Amino acid sequence: MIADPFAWAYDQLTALLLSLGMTAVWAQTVLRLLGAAVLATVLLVSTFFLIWGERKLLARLQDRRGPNRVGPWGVFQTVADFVKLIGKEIIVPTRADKAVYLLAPLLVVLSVIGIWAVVPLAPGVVGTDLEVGVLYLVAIGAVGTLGIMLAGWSSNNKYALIGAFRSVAQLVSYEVPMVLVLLVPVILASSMSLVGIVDAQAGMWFIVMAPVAALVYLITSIAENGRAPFDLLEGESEIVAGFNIEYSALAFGMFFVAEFLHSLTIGAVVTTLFLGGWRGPGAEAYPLLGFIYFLLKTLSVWLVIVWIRGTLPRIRIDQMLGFNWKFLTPIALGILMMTALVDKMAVAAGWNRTVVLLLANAAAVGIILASVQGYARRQRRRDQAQLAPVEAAPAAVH
Amino acid sequence: MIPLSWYLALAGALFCIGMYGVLARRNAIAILMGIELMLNAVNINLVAFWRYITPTQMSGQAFAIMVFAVAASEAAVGLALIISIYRSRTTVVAEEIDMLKW
Amino acid sequence: MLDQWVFIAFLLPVGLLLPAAAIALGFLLGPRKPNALKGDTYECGIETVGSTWVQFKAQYYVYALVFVVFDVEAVFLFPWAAAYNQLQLYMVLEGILFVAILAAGLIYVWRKGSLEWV
Amino acid sequence: MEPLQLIFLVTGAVTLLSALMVVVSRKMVHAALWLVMTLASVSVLFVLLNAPFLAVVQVVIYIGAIATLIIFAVMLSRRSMDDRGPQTSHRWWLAGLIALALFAAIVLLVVLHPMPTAALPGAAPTEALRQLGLALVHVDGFVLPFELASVLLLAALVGAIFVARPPDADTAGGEE
Repeated sequence: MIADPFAWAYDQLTALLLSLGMTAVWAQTVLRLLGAAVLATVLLVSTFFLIWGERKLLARLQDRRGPNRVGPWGVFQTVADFVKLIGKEIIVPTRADKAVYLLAPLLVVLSVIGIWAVVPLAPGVVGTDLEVGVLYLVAIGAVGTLGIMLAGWSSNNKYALIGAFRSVAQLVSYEVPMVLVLLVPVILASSMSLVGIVDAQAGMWFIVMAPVAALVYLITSIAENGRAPFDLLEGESEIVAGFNIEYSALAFGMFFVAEFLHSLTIGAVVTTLFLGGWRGPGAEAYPLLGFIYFLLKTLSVWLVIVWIRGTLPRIRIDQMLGFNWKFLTPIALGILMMTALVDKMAVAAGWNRTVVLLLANAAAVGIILASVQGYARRQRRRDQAQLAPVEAAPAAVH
Repeated sequence: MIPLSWYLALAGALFCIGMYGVLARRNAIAILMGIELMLNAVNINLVAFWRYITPTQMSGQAFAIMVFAVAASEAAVGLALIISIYRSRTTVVAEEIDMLKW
Repeated sequence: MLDQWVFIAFLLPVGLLLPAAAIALGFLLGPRKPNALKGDTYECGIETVGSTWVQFKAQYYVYALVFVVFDVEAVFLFPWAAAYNQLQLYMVLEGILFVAILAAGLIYVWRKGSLEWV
Repeated sequence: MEPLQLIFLVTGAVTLLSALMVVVSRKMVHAALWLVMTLASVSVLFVLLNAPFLAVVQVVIYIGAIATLIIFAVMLSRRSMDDRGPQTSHRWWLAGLIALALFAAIVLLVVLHPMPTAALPGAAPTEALRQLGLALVHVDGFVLPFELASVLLLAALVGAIFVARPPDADTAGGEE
């Protein structure tokens, strides 16, 4: 029971339902409904602590104390914020498209919660082992893009619409390298099911076999989440919060919840695809241990995401688009072709896949760095050629 | 089980609704949406026939994928044309776009 | 086979209902005193001038176009990748050719200058 | 009635009702949203038909890409068609008549032809996905259409970019 509390709870509940006179099929269906409700609720409630944790971490990165009044170490700060938000008025602008305006935050939350349906939490514990799981992740992400677009459009506000346009340009652009590098773990595992991908990492985590793909995936996910340094779709100082400017109280709170839960969700997906999911010593024998491994890995990735947020400044829109189309997309295309070719040749020649792929990735990193260096050198030369006449003149007085 | 005829009737109805949209709407973007409905009806048919007649061969699914490709290209080029016409004529009403050259 | 979709069929409505319940709670418990000024479009304290439908750069649209084509092509590669361990070398090369055609598209758009933010 | 049939009927009803809303909605963004609803329920139909790959592809391509593009175009061209004025051409009744006649013909055809009432057993979904992947690149399969699709999309990209490129200096002075 201690080793495998999930199976134990499942058996107990099934027995209970069967004793109530249900057929086996109905008992299973009821348990699935229960599981879905519990999963969604736990996720939403966990946001309280995620937001607190993120604020605390950011504060430490900025040499502040962060929330420290409500409860020990300010743990219940977000609960207090939630209570405050309940007491606020949900303003629906007169000229807004009311139905669409209220639908948009729901879609955004749905797109985050929906991802967890296919993420394996522990050995044998998964919402559903979908054979097209990886594409399901992409599909459910599209719903979130739609929600943000509708929020911006239905508010009938210029800032909101500019934010929506920026978000479409960004979310849609970064989806291209994301989908391309998602193909890499699928190739390595020869499976699109997330359970299959975790199983294929029994020998070696995919981050060792495809470090570049893992990094590109992490970067594009942060951009899809619209977080610093990619938070220009809600740049407070430029377009006063962007697509969600007209939202107030709990309607705004839903966007907030979705954004913060999304960063944990990215951690879970990266863990599943590249860090071996729940795998770790002794995880197969003790599913609870597997769940703890999964949680630790997920929180580590989440920590990195928060760290990046606390470190990097916001980038400009031209930099954001250029970085995606002229840097990440070519890398994703190259890495995809390289992985497909090298892996097949390594298997055919009977070499060690891990070593060969790692070496190929190292070579790819070398090529990328060399081309970036060359680009920077050319750019510097061009800048100097333009600056030369200016430097001859006396320096401007500030 | 669901009889094949149900799927076919549904796809037929969807096709006809899409066709009505194409024939009756004035807005060029709405006409495009009607075309997307018709393509979807075709896809339902393809997949339904695949499932009921030849589930061991992949032709039904492969053709459905080709329809997806065609639908995407059609939307990309069609909407680009509409945007381009809108930029020079400030209209998206199909009836008003009646000159071959402007 | 349909079995595996049951959980998703449950989770998605729950994922819609929970935030809907939260917003409904906000409507129930929060104050409700609408007035003309409050319902007006927010614009940093000044009055809104003109329609919301100011002209937007068609540049945004170009990115959406490129995205559609790339997204569709990438999705087609998924069944190929899922069958990877059963593929022979020439089949892998066909997939790579597919990606190469995609890369040619990217190079075209790049050269054309459509990726520049103007 | 079996539960599966019930699910089919509900999905079918949602599909047709939202499709109807697509062609009668006055507001273009609402029409686009109803289109999203139709596309989503068609993907449920694909799940019922045991084609999970097509179901998710339907969502990724249609809702993620095409519907986004359509909503985008609606937003960009919004000023000209302020959703006022007639949305249908003056001979909309003729269009309706043609559509109804075609539907009657299809129903007649479906009723007259003997149809299988139960699906044949297919491969397990994971196997079916593998088979599809193999068929797409196998010489005896669909390798030519597969590569052609790529070329078609490339052509569409080149054409669309050419058409949609913001007018440069050569056309800037031409308007108004």
